[in-house]
Parts: sequence; structure tokens; C-alpha cells
Amino acid sequence: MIRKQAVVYGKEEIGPGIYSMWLKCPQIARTAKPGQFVQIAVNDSYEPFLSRPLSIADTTNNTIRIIYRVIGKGTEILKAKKDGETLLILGPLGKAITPVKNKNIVLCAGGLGIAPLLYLAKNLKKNNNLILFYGARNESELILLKEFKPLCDKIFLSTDDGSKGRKGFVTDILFSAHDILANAYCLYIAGPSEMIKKISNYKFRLSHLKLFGFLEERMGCGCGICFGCAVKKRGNGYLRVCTDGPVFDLSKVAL
Amino acid sequence: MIRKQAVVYGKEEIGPGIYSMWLKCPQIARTAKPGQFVQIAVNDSYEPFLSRPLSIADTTNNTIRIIYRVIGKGTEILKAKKDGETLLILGPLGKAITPVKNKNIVLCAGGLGIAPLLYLAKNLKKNNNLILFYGARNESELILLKEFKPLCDKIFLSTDDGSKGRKGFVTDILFSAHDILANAYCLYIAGPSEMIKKISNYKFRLSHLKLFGFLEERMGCGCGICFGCAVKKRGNGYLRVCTDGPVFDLSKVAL
Amino acid sequence: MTKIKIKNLEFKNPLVLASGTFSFGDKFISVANQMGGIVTKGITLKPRMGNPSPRIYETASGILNSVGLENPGVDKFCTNILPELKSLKTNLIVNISGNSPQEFKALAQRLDDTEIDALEINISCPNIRDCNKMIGRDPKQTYKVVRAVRKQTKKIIITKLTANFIDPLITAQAANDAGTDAICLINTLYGIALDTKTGKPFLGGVTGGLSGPAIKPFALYCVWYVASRIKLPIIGCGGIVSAQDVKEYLLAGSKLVEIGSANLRNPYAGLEILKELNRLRG
Amino acid sequence: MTKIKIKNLEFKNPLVLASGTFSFGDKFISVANQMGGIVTKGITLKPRMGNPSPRIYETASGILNSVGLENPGVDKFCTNILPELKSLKTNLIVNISGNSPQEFKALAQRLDDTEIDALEINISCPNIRDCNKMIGRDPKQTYKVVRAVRKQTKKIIITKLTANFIDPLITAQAANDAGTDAICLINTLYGIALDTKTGKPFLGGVTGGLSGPAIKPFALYCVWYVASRIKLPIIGCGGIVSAQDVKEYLLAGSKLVEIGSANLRNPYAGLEILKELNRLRG
Ligand SMILES: Cc1cc2nc3c(=O)[nH]c(=O)nc-3n(C[C@H](O)[C@H](O)[C@H](O)COP(=O)(O)OP(=O)(O)OC[C@H]3O[C@@H](n4cnc5c(N)ncnc54)[C@H](O)[C@@H]3O)c2cc1C
Ligand SMILES: Cc1cc2nc3c(=O)[nH]c(=O)nc-3n(C[C@H](O)[C@H](O)[C@H](O)COP(=O)(O)OP(=O)(O)OC[C@H]3O[C@@H](n4cnc5c(N)ncnc54)[C@H](O)[C@@H]3O)c2cc1C
Ligand SMILES: Cc1cc2nc3c(=O)[nH]c(=O)nc-3n(C[C@H](O)[C@H](O)[C@H](O)COP(=O)(O)O)c2cc1C
Ligand SMILES: Cc1cc2nc3c(=O)[nH]c(=O)nc-3n(C[C@H](O)[C@H](O)[C@H](O)COP(=O)(O)O)c2cc1C
Ligand code: FES
Ligand code: FES
Repeated sequence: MIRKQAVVYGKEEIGPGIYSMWLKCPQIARTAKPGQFVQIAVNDSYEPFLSRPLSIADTTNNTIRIIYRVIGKGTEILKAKKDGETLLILGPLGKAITPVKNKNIVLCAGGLGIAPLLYLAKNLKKNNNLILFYGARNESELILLKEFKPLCDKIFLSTDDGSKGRKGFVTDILFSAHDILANAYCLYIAGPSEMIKKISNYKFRLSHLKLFGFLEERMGCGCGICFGCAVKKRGNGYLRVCTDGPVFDLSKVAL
Repeated sequence: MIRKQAVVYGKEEIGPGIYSMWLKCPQIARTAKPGQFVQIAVNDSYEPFLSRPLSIADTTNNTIRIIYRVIGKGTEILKAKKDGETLLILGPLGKAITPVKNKNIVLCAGGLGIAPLLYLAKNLKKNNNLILFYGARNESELILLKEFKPLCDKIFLSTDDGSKGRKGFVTDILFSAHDILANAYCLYIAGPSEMIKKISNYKFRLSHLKLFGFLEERMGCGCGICFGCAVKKRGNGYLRVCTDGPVFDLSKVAL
Repeated sequence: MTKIKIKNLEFKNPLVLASGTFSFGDKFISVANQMGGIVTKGITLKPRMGNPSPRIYETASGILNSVGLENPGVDKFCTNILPELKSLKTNLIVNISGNSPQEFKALAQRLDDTEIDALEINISCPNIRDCNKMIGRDPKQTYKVVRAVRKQTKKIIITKLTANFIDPLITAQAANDAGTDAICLINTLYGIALDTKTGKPFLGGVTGGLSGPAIKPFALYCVWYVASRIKLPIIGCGGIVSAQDVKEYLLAGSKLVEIGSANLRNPYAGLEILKELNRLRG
Repeated sequence: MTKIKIKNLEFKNPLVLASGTFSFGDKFISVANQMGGIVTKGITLKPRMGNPSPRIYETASGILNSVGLENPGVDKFCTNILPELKSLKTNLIVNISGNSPQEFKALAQRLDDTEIDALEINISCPNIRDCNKMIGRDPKQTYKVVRAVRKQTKKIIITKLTANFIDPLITAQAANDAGTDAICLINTLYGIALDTKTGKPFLGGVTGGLSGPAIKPFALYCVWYVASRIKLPIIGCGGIVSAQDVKEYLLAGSKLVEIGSANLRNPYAGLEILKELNRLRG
């Protein structure tokens, strides 16, 4: 883990209010693994005070990619950043996902949850078969489809308004795909906490199926020193999203 | 007085860390008078919290000009503003200088004090004779000279390092110009508070000479509602820089 | 909107402009007129010059002020300023400050037959010489002051409390027992800034009062904490800059709110917050 | 730099990392090693799970936290964590929390024959159920707790005070009388945030502690105020993010400072502030 000034480039709006940008930071890029994230200090002043956690959505040798929706102060400032400007980033943070081989793996994304799954898919692609279930509010918010096409054997889409794919929630299409799940080794889920909770609590009647969720929680430090990012363990006590996760075996946490 | 979104244009660095920019804001431009200033909310967030007072250095029909030195948070943000971006400004604020006719008027500027004197000089020029005493740290900080040339009968310069004009303080050249002062109706002084104080307390032995100082004080509101910008009256009590000034007859205040 | 009342005094909306941040109500009258009320700068029995400069120091998301109750005294206020305020179309609340129950009594007496709508008893100004002599830090003194004013006037009384070094619930109870009609929570926090170049305090008044968004979570806590423990209308105050802030204060249990430092940043802040509040309420 | 000492304990520089903002000293060891000291997260007699999520809420130039003293309890701390800290090249200060003098006594006893350098008695954590039961708001309780620890240990004792609803000079005096070696001023302020969508408190722990640059002018005031009235080494704490801030605290009369929230924004903050401080000192 390291904290470095990274240079912004290749910023583009890839959906309504959704931006992708690359951050040049070789030390972080080279050690980053799927499942990990960075903390970004959006400015030099102290308002906003905290750094912002954003998933690593892809890497090259020298750069990492982040994809974010503009929702508040921090992401507003990120949106205003121009190519060539710098940002202080801390990373890579969180646990890396352990790679597997020769498996059928299902990815399930809701909204911006698609971002961390991109990096994971690129990593798993070579040695596994991937199937993606992906839902968003409407067609224009279904981002990164072109990039996922070559990575997945099948892609199932849904939109809340039916403008593309099945009308409804991604959980609807996921839960109706019993055969696919029956053949799958595991399921990676990223998206709104309500969605992850719903899937986590769903009775799949598939005892072999491992569920992994990308959890988000309000963070202080992002690096294990403030105990701010608690997620309840099954049983007693808490785990830390930033160091025990952000990707969790859902059988271990109580959502 | 009005508070409006103004569009920035024509920003340029006219000295080291010294910027000039124009703000398009017809309602303020049309009523602005020499001696007045504006309060600028440098951003939409609340850090920094207060608006920044800056003198009106010139106007056209639709725009006002401000000239500032980058010294802290607020002016850093102003410096980063690009043409076409907007700023919320409140103005015009403070008392207008009462115009006079057919007089010999001496202007004395230290550093950025030259900014408000520009607007005043443009206004007084038609009906009066102007003489400028102007000192700065070094040649590169002697800004606006080209604009003052056609406005003044004489210009006397000084720099702290002697890189242009007389080496020393502007007060040195001013105090040695007894003949000019003897023929002058009044003296307008703008610059560091120490400089204004020195001139205010100097024994000119010229009882007719009126001294007017452009005073600066930490401000809250800039518009008379917080009582934050006190300057001591000669005698008892305080005056408000923002509504009783910022230009004061120095015989009325105790510096 | 349902009617907001303190006793029989009606407020057309929950927004009041806070003492010391809107002159005496004599400036920006078109703004003041649309508010639920306006509180004057603190008035004292005798004229006060206030503190030397600088009086304002900016802090992270806040300001320190050491204005020090500059005002012309109650007599000049009544003769010179009050007549100008006759045409105000909003509740005029006069903020009064003193060092003893007797002084407060005299202030209330002097203002009793004027046409003002309410008195705000300021026992919480941090800009006094000995911080430990702040009346609002002593429940007994608080009781005595409020009692003295209550005996003197039938006007609405708001007692403005401090949360500096004292549990405001205790002083709220004292003010309640003494007959206040409402309380205002909170006045500025203690604060200081030191100039690292000279090693001296930056403000002319040495210490100052801290206000602005920086103090909001604490001020909101005070309102929430007191509101759930006492039945007394509360006017929430501290760091309000947006309609969201106002909603939070109302949720916390305040009936009205006072907007202070926001006026310094923008004298039209009250109006803008009102517009946004109406928009949010649909 | 002149030597900085509390009793016989030397600090290589005035910077200490504050409790709850740097784990137990087991992370970023290269940063910790260059500091004057590091204070562990608060330790209690029994393990504590801490509060439900969310535990962090950002405010204007500050943060509210309701972590709620999550820790494994003193036994596990001693057996599992402390051995890892053996190689730390800085003063290790253990922050202890309890509900009674007996609990504090037991904590001090358990830690007495470990190799830690000092104890920080935390009687000022706002994340407890009934805010009025905070020991640090009661000078008598404060005395009893410090006395109980003092009798138990010869280690350096720092008492961490609150400025919530209490004059910290009074509790500083009580701690002094009971034999504390130093005081730390201040812990977080009370705070709350309400979710205007649900109408409910935002934090899992309902209320939280306010920290960060927002509270600096108030915290600095507390240090300045107490330092001029009592002879006792003071560790200033609250909103420090820069070397300028450190200088202000030292001017105000503190001997050391603790850096808290700044570590959350940037775990290398302590190092960066130290570098800048050395640069300013030339
Ligand atoms: C491990 C992790 C990975 C994430 N990856 C992504 C990503 O790849 N793309 C993306 O768009 N978003 C991601 N998020 C959410 C992202 O952190 C927030 O959208 C962002 O911080 C909002 O900041 P803001 O200042 O614009 O919003 P504000 O609402 O102004 O933020 C206020 C505070 O709340 C926090 N916050 C707001 N929303 C969230 C949230 N959903 N989760 C955690 N904290 C939040 C902010 O960090 C900040 O401290 C991730 C969150 C976590 C915890
Ligand atoms: C009536 C008036 C007219 C002015 N005209 C000009 C001008 O034309 N050009 C110019 O460069 N400067 C002018 N100044 C000074 C200018 O306001 C400050 O340089 C500016 O506010 C600095 O802001 P900052 O955020 O960059 O600095 P910071 O140091 O970060 O500011 C911190 C606080 O101090 C205040 N402050 C800092 N310096 C001064 C100062 N000298 N006087 C008053 N308040 C100050 C700021 O407004 C702010 O509230 C004027 C000041 C006044 C009162
Ligand atoms: C410049 C200034 C002057 C003030 N003067 C007074 C005063 O005279 N009487 C009073 O009761 N409160 C006074 N206050 C306190 C405010 O009324 C208010 O309680 C406080 O600022 C907190 O609210 P805010 O954070 O919205 O500013 C003053 C505040 C400021 C900033
Ligand atoms: C997330 C967090 C956890 C904290 N936990 C503790 C704690 O366990 N014990 C304690 O005495 N103080 C605790 N504090 C208070 C800090 O040590 C410090 O006193 C306070 O945050 C003010 O300093 P700051 O403004 O630099 O953060 C905590 C603060 C934060 C932000
Ligand atoms: S965010 Fe600080 S421990 Fe996870
Ligand atoms: S700055 Fe507020 S009255 Fe002058």
C-alpha cells in the first residue's frame, strides 16, 4: 500500500452522470488485484475532509481506472478534474479476490456495481467461463457493455423501465436462471446494498453455490486504522469492510 | 447593491502572482463608483466560508475589473477560475468617493493599493491634474504602469530593491516631494496598513492637505450587518470599513 | 404550512435571522420582511464600543468573531433606531445583554412599552472579559435574570442559552422555571486563534465566538438532547446554511430556527433558504 | 529541539497519534515509529463489539464517529496485540475506558507489568448510552477514577478530558489532585446528524463524537484556557492537520499534541506534519 500523486487522464462521461477516468500511478497499478479499491483525496483543502473510496475497475501496467457516479461533493470535484491534473490516492486497499480456474462463474451487477466486476471479469476470463447478469435504471445507464461482450459467454440484462433487456430488477432475471446457477461454482455480486441483501437471503436451494458480495460502507480511513466501516458477522461482532473486504463470502456476514 | 452571478473573462497574470480579471455583471458595473468594492463568494461550498472583499479597479458598461494578489485559499480559487466560469458577487459596496474638479490630486500607492487607484484616476482625470507616487517590491510588481501613463501628469516610482525608480519605500519619495504636496488639494493613499499609518501620522506641515486612505480590515459581511470591520474613530468608538469607508478622511480615524 | 406560534406570537415561517448577523433589522429590509422574524444585534443598557480590530477570523467551515456587543445602548436604540423599524413586516425580537438581573430588568422595562414583538435574553455571549462570569453558565443566575425580566414584561421572552462548559438542559430548566416562553440553542462556542508569527492571539478581543457550519453537529445535538427532555419551544441555531439544515433542526425538535453566519457570507441567505424550503415542501 | 518530557518519559518530538485513529499501533508502523508517541484505540475490561453501521458521517470540515470503543478487551489486547508492538520505536500509550473506578483499576492492574509507556484514561468518550453518565463530566468521579489508577500504577498517567457540558478546568484540577501526570484536551464533542429522508439519526450509534478541523478553534481555546490556570503538562488535541496547527497548540500552552482525524484522511499525516514542522523550525 502506498500514497501517491496520480495524474488523471482519459476522463469521459460513459453514462448519464457516470464518469470513467484513468489514474497514472505505477506503484499502485502494478500491485492492484480484483476486489481492491483506492482512497482518493479529492482536494488539498479539508472540505470535504475524508478521502473517497472507489473500486479499481481496471488496470494497465502504469494506471488504474475508476468509474464513478456523481452523487455529492467528492464526486462533483472528481468530475471537474481535467486530464493532466493530479489526485492523491492511497492504495491498493482491501483484500484481493483469490483467483480460481476452470469454473463457471456468475457475475451479478446492479448499477455502478458493474465497475469492480469489470476488473474481476478481465482477470477470471482466461481460465473460467463467465456469465453476467446486469441491471440498471435504463438503457443509458447500462455502461461497459462493449467491454463485457468479449469477456462473457452470456449476458442477461434488465432495466427498471424496460428500455433494454427484461423490465424489472436484475434479481428477477437472476432468480429465474436456476439452471445457470446450478452449474455455477460461485456468484460475485456488486451493487446496491439492498440488492446484495436480497440475493444473500434468497433460498437458492443450491448448497454448493458460493456467494461473494462487494460490500460498501461509510469509511473513515479505508485502511484499517479507524474501525469505522463495520459489517456484522454472522454470529457476533463486526468485520471491517476496508481490510476484511470489501468482497465478503456472504455466508460469513449478516446483512 | 445587488448579488448576482458574474461571468469571468479576460483573466491574465499582470505581475508575479498578481491577476487581473473582468466580471460581467451589468447591474453592478453601472452603479459602481471609485472607492467601492465587491464581495466575492469564491465557491459554492462553505470552505472558505466568507466572501472576499476586492476593490473595483475599473468598469465598463457591463463589467467590473478586479486585480488581486494570490495570498490564500480564496485568491487561490479565484486564480483557478477560467474565462466563462461564474462567481457570485455582491456589490457595489462601500461609499463612493465624492468627485472634485480643477484640483491637483496626488495618488499614493503601495503594492496592490494601485488597483483601486486606477478606477479613481480614470474618474478624476478629466477634470483634475493627477500625480502618482507608486512603490512596489520590485520592477515586476509595478503593475498597470501603461494604464496610468496617460492619466497622470507625473509618476514617481520606487522599489524596495531599486530595480526600478528610487530604491526604498514610496513614503520616502512622497515625503521628499514637499512642493508637489504644497500645491495639492488632497492625497489618496492605498496600500499596506503600515504605509497608510505612516503617512497619516506624518507631519506634513500643510494644513490644507486632505488625506484620504483606502483602509482594509478583516470583514464578515462587507455590507454593514455584522459590525465586524471596525476602525477606530479619532475620539471614541469605531467606524465600519465596509459602510463608512473603505475610503476614509484620515483626520477622522485613529490608525 | 401549519401555523407556528410561541404563545400568541405567530411566525409566518420558521426562519428567524440571528442576533448580531443582521444589524438591527434596519438593513436589507426586503429580506427581513419575508422571514418569520429578525433578532436585533445585542442591546445593552449603556452604549458599548465593542472590541478593537480584527474582530473576524475565518476558521475551517466557520468563523470566530469578537465584535463584543457594539451597540448604541438601549436609549439610543429606542429613540434613533426603533422608529425606523416601524414598517418591518416581520416579528421584531430585541436581543438584550447585561451583567446582572438588575440590568436585564432595566432593559426590559425600557423596551416594555415599545412595539417590539419579543425579547431575546442573551446570557451566552462569549465575548466578555471573564469567561467564567457568563451568566448562562450558572443556572441560578440564569433563573434570576429570566425571573427579573419576566416580572417586568408581558412580552414573549426567549432565553438564548450557551452550551459552553455547561449542560444546557440545566439552564433550560432554570429559564423554564423562571417563566421563559422559549429558549434559543445555541450561541457561539468559545474559540481562539493564535498568530504563529507574533505568538499572540489574532483577534482584538483575544478570544472569540465560534459559529458557522463547523458547529452544526454539536448545536443540533444540543437541540435534540434538550428537546427530548423538556417541554419548551426551542429555537435551534448554529451553522444553518441550507433548507436541509433547517429540516434537520426541525426534526431534532426545534420549532423555529435562527440563521446567523450564513447572512455574513450572503445577506440574501435567509431568502434563498426560504425558497428552497418551500420547494422541498412542495 | 529541546527535550520533551512528561515526568521521566521522553518524547522525541511533540507529535502523538490520537486514540481511535491509528488502530492499536499495529498498522503503518513506519509512521508510528517516527512519532513522539502513539495512543492505542480505547481498551476496555471486557471485549466490546462497538456500534452498528454507519459509524462515520462527514460534516463540514469534520467527522462524526460512533465507533463505540470496539476492542477485544484488555486480556486479548495483552496476549494477542501487545506482543506485536514490542518492536515499536516510539512511546506506546494505552487508552483505557471503563464505567467505574473499579474497572479502571482493574485495567491499570492488568497493564501494570506490561512494557507500555503510559496510560491514557479515557473518561470522555461521547459514544456511551447515557451522555450524562460520562465520567469526565463529573469532577468527583474523575477524581475517583484517576485516584484508583494512580494507586495501582507507577506508569505515566494522562487523563483525557472532555469539554462537553463541563468546564475542563474543574476536571483538570480533580485529575491533578488525584495524581495524574498530564491531561489531554479535548476528546470529541457531542454531535448528531439526522437523515431528512427517514427522519431518523444517521449514525448506527444514534449520536457521535465530532472531530476534525471544525472543532479546532474550540479545542485550542480549551487548551489555552486551562494552560494559563493550572500547572500540569497538557496534550492538545482537536483538528490538527498541519504544522501551523501544531505551532498554535504549542503557543497555547500544550507540551505535546495528538493528531486524530487527520490520520483518517491520510495515514501518513503524522509524518507529513512532522516534516513540515521540522522545516518551519529550520
Ligand atoms: C469499497 C467501496 C468501493 C466503492 N466503489 C465505487 C465505485 O467504483 N464507483 C462508485 O461510483 N462508487 C463507489 N463507491 C461509493 C463511493 O465511495 C461514493 O459514491 C462516494 O464516496 C460518494 O462521495 P460524494 O462525496 O460524491 O458523496 P457524498 O454523499 O457527499 O459523500 C458523503 C460521505 O459519504 C460517503 N459515501 C457516500 N456514498 C457512499 C457509499 N455508497 N458507500 C460508502 N460511502 C459513501 C462518502 O465517501 C463521504 O464520506 C464505493 C464505496 C466503497 C466503500
Ligand atoms: C475593502 C477591501 C478592498 C480590497 N481590495 C483588494 C484588491 O483590490 N486587491 C487585492 O489583492 N486585495 C484586496 N483586498 C484584500 C483582500 O480582501 C485579501 O487579499 C483577500 O481577501 C485574501 O483572501 P485569501 O482567501 O486569498 O487569503 P486568506 O489569508 O486565506 O484569507 C483569510 C481571511 O482573511 C481575510 N483577509 C486576508 N487578507 C486580508 C486583507 N488584507 N484585508 C482584509 N481581509 C483580509 C480574507 O478575506 C479571509 O476572510 C481588499 C480588502 C478590503 C477589505
Ligand atoms: C458576527 C456575529 C455577531 C454576533 N452577535 C451576537 C449578539 O449580539 N447577540 C447574540 O445573542 N448572539 C450573537 N451572535 C451569535 C449568533 O446569533 C448565533 O447564535 C451564532 O452565530 C450561531 O449561529 P450560526 O452558526 O448560524 O452563526 C453573533 C454571531 C456572529 C457571527
Ligand atoms: C474514529 C475515531 C475513533 C476514536 N476513538 C477514540 C477512543 O477509542 N478513545 C479516545 O480516547 N478517543 C477516541 N477518539 C477521539 C480522538 O482521539 C481525538 O480526541 C478527537 O478525534 C479529536 O481530535 P481530532 O480532531 O484530531 O480528530 C476517536 C476519534 C475518532 C475520529
Ligand atoms: S474505514 Fe477505517 S477501518 Fe475501515
Ligand atoms: S464587514 Fe460586516 S459590518 Fe463591515
